[in-house]
Amino acid sequence: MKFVRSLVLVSSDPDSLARGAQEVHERLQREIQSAGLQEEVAVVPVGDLGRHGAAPLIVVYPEATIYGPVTPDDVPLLVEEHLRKGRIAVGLRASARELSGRIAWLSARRGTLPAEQRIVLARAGLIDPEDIEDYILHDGYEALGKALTQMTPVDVINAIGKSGLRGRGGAGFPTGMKWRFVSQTDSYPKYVICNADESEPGTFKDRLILEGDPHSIVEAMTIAGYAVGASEGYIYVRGEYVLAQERLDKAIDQARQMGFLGEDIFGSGFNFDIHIHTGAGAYICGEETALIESIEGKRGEPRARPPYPTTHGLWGKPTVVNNVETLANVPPIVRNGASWFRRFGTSNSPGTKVYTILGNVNVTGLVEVPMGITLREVIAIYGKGMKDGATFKLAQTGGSSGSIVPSSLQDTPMDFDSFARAGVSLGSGALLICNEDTCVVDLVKVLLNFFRRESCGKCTPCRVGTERAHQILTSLSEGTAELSDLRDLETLVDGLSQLSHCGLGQTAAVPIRDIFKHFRAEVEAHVRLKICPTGACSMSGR
Amino acid sequence: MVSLTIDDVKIEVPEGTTVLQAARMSGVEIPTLCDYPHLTPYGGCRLCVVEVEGARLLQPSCTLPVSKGMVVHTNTARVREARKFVLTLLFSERNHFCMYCQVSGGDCELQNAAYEQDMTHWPFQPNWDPYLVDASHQHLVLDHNRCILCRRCVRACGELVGNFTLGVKDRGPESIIIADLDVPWGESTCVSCGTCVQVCPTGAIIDRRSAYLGHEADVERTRSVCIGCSVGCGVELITRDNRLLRIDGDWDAPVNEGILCQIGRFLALDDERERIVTPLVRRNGTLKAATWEDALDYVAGRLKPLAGKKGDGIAALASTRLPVESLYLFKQLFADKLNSEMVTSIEEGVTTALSGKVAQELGRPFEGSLERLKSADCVVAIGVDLAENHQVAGFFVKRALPNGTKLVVIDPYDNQLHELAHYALQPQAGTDYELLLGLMSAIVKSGLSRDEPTNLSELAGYDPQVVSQVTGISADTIRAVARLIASSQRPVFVYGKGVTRASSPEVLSALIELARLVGALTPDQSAIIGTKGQANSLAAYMYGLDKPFEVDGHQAVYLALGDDEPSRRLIKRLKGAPFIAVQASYLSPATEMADVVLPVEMWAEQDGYYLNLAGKLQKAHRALVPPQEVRSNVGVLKALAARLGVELEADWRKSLKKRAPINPVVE
Amino acid sequence: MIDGVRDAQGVVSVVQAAVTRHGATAEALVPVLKEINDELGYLPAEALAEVSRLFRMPKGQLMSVASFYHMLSTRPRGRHVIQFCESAPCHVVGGREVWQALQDELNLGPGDTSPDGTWTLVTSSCLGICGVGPVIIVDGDIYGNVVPERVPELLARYA
Amino acid sequence: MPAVKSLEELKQLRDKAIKRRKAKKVSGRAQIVVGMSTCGIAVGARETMKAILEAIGAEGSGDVVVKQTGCTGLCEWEPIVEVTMGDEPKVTYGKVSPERAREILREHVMRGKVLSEFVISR
Repeated sequence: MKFVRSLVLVSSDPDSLARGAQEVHERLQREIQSAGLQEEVAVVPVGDLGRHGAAPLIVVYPEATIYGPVTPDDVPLLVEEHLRKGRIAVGLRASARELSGRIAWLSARRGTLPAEQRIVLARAGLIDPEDIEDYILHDGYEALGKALTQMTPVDVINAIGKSGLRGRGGAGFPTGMKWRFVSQTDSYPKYVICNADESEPGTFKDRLILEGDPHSIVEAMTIAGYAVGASEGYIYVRGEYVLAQERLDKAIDQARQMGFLGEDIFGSGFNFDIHIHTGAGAYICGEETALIESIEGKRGEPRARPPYPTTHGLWGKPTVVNNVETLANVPPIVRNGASWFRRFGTSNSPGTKVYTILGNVNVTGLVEVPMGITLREVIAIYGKGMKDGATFKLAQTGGSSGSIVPSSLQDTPMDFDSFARAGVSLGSGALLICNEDTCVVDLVKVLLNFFRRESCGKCTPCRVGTERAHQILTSLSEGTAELSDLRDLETLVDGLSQLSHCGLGQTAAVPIRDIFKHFRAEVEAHVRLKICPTGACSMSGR
Repeated sequence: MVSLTIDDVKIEVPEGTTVLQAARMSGVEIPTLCDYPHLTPYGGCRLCVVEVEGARLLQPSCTLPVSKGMVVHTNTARVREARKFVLTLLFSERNHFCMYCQVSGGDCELQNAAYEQDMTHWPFQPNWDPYLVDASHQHLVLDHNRCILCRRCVRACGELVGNFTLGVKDRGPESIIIADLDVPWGESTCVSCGTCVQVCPTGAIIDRRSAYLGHEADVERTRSVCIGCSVGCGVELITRDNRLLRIDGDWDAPVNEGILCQIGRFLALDDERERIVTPLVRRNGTLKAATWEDALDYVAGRLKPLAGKKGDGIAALASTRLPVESLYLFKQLFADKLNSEMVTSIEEGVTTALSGKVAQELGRPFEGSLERLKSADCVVAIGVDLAENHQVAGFFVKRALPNGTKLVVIDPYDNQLHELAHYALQPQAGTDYELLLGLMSAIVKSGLSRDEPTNLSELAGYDPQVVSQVTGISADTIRAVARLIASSQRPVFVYGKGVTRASSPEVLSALIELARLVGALTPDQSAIIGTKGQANSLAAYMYGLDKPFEVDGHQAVYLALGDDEPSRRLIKRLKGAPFIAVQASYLSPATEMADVVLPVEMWAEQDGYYLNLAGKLQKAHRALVPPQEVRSNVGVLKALAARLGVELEADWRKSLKKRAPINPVVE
Repeated sequence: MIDGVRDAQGVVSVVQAAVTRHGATAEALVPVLKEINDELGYLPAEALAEVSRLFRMPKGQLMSVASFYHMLSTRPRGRHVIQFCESAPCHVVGGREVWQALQDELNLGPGDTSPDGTWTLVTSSCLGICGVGPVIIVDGDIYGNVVPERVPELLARYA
Repeated sequence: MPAVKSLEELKQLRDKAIKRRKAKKVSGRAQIVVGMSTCGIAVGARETMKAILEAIGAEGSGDVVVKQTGCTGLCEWEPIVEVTMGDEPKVTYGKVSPERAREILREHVMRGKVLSEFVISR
């Protein structure tokens, strides 16, 4: 990847364009070209940066300096001073008065590099995943050795606890606390389960870790086993992830051969082994109790909670269930210490987060960045802007959590707490970036089709509610819906989120709720005017 | 104990209680659909949600365990809204147009729940897609259009009956109830116990016979005892206008806790025999209607001269389906008063010879109780097919299997439990004794025995190796089975009349010895259960009505058949008898041969006691009024005694303890 | 995938091979069913009956499990199975057009098998290969960045 | 391989491997790494790998090591091929079709000429 030294964002909302943003952009590109900086500096037009009084705005990373209003004639000075000499062109900066509101936080991010920080993906794409020697060459099994020979189980749990690591499966539960619960339960045997049933639409970070760095999971599970007092682990791998299964199989074999699994690991007397369990096509098995049911050879229907798996898990025994990405954080934390980990991300959500960037951006892919980065940054820096210069309309943040984040929230830092405050959910890290040609009704219809397909059918709200919601959304997209259908849809949103047994049904309502909240006019146009403003819906029944 | 507050009332309940149970304990009603008191809580329908302070979402009260200091509200606006929402969804899911449904009008829990919430309509567009109706079953109809997917039937089929015929195919909105691998219900492994129809909250599973015969609101319910076999299941007889509509299992009956088998639930209703409605007397070779006076006089006149005669007097035989009171009067009249030597029951002691022996050897009136079977971790069934007879006892075994209970079946012949058994042993016929001793010998050798064997020297000759030669069962299998039985904590032995060489008492001694060896005989309870025969076969045994029936030479035969059907063998033996009197409810080959027929009540028309296989005494209650000229069995015997000038004693209880007079009857 | 000529004995031996490899414990059930499904193309009743016997699991219970998982099929499938990802990430980058192209070629609804038994078209939830969406999988071969024009050529490889 | 029983043994193992690998690099060998993750495979990584192996076989360019790796997350650029000549820095190529792979072998590996128009990172 070309890592640019500086990134320049140019506001290109209609207001900015009316004030000459296009000219500023063109001038900027010419000046950078003539200064020979085109390999080091990237210029990206972005949507609304807020503060129309100062439009057009320019934001330069990594310093997060905000200039505005910028005229084409200001550009040569800006390029010369800031981009060539690295000095802030003080006179061109937006006045402090203009920095209130939506973009004020930008200065708080000053100094953060728009570069990736790889912890869990450090080795993916670097090592040969089928060669344990490659893994060992890159610090592999050092954390396990350290844990087993220099730390007590309590030390390990304390280290994970202090690091502030939170589950990366979506809910963000503190990992150290989960381990402590299991270690304190006086019932044996205990189990460690790696939840590798990644099925969130648009999410494939776990697959990348499993395919690119399978040993890290083997190592992390063994550490977890030592910490909580388990001697058996299961990796529940999604059935469709065939390559991941093969690579894990090889990794486990190699680890056994070298004594990282089996009996008396590192001469510590600790025994641990891992079984691979493959799923057979059921999204719901990503829910931890459904996953446990599935291992036990049953329908993957979530259990009633309480009791929780930490006390009554696999075969009714205390069980740690951790997501792949969560586990991948464990060896580096054990190796480098909790305070090292806390250097990344925010104080409440330390560490990094892996995002998959998909949809209508120039470059799709996957990045691992510190918690707290914003959607705008992700699109501009890693997505290299919207494809074909289109305008960013919304992002969908991952299947089950499924928030629809409108462009107005693109400057909210993406960490568990900030997102929660804004009423949206971070989810599993999938960022489906959609342009203005995306119809929210059409998009949510597709999402609800997913939920009804994947509902286990145990509880009424989810089984019937997803079906009814999909039915109404379909009639919306066909132009046959009535206003009363919208009321029914809102009733369904409340019922689904309040009454469903598990996260699947509860969050199936989220995208519907979000489009009512942020795109109500567009939704109502499908009923009142019987048109689809984006033209995406066929409106065949009109 | 855990204290919590439900609707502002503070209560204390035992730990592990669910919020729903706690609410009911304190008199708060919460509507439910998928929940059923006798099934494991499922938490599917969400109708029972409540508001718990501190919880973000509404919680299903059926699965939520109470916790200390919990504050629950069961009837807030939010809760009521939620209930309505759930019902709305259910009504919109399939075809729930009540006016076309046979269980509407008070019988449908879905409809009733909607009434409770003052619902008159639902806002969502209903689903018009038709679903299948499976009408392939002999007794039941499965109408998927009315199904709310609560899975009560599936859970009942598995948890209560252990049959696991019903399941759920596919998932989400496509979920549908199936039998086996989705075959027509009538072609499945269904055993027609009907527990599913009893738990179905809607009209999805209906009973062919009573469907469309009116509303449940105007029926009468009578608690009684099933007299299909010696298990003695509690039933509820549902009648309207003196007509028996349906039989339900009695959930409060301690023996069966609500479950029944096909015989008790369905076949009891399907009696197509012709009812006798007036006394009949043979005149000029044909049976003619007569008055009770004439009929009884005729019988008394023929019997009186035969009193006291042995071998050429009266041969009397009673059905073991008669109530205890009738059996007692019968025994007194013929054995004690008329002094006949040939007074017995229709089972002729075949089914009870063993249990009498066991009880005697154990020094107790009866053997082990069925309760013991419910909590067994290893069941050894010898010479009994619990899938065929005494089915409810079989259900207790089958439903325990998924929880790890081990099953050993010893039967030389075909036995439906063979395929469920962990070990299905088919010894050569007549080698049970050797096999039991082989097992004991293996247990002693493995050092797993919990008691000293009394027959140690004898065991020496029964090394598994030797026994395998005789029985045809490999020595390894014998050792494995021995280990299995000896290492279980709560083994139970069930045996039936199929125990070969039943006439030789040493088989039973061996069984008792084996049970003792593995700790199944404790001072307070034995874990040996004989299945016996019909409803009152143990009572018949207690009254000594258990000898082989010989007609030859006797001048008169008196049959108290009740509603029993005479066997072909019995009919054969009646041939040539000079005089036959039959006390029966239905016409049969026996009444055709009779000189006098005295019509009596059938089972549903009579009051009376039954002594089940474990010695539990239970009362059956009259649910139907008999036809005018039909009398009770007791009444007939009393009237006959009066005409014979004989005084009969009414206290049957005292004598019921006679045969093994050590402990009192369990009541 | 399915040869269509396996006799009952052949089916039973496939089941037994799978059980030999994974065992007949509860946790082996789903993996065993998956392997049988891969081998036979679906789970015929004879195979399930044999699984029921070997696992000592009642048929109703077994069917409840087998029909729950979408990678298992209790209905016969065509010689080639096309999985089309219908989740949002593929949808917004042109999945709908690819679906139309598949319809133009095959004219099959989701879950349908062509009358000649060549194709079965199934829709699938996200397959986790979104970075190169739209995605289709034919007989386990994964194709990313599919554009409608490429569909006839892709199918021709199997016909 | 004997079981590793202490951190010390693990370090020794690593040091040995590092030495061995250094020796390989100094010998001037070329290392080609192909990203073989599911997404890479979905857009032709197997074909690319096959083309590379065949070309090496055909042209007898003996001293080339071909390895595989997982995915770095650059889905847009798959299939990805990395070329390292001796101890020179690694060059990463994106969207490497079989034809492009053959060209990379011919120009970069055999003649040392980097095909900069396909390079996504170096």
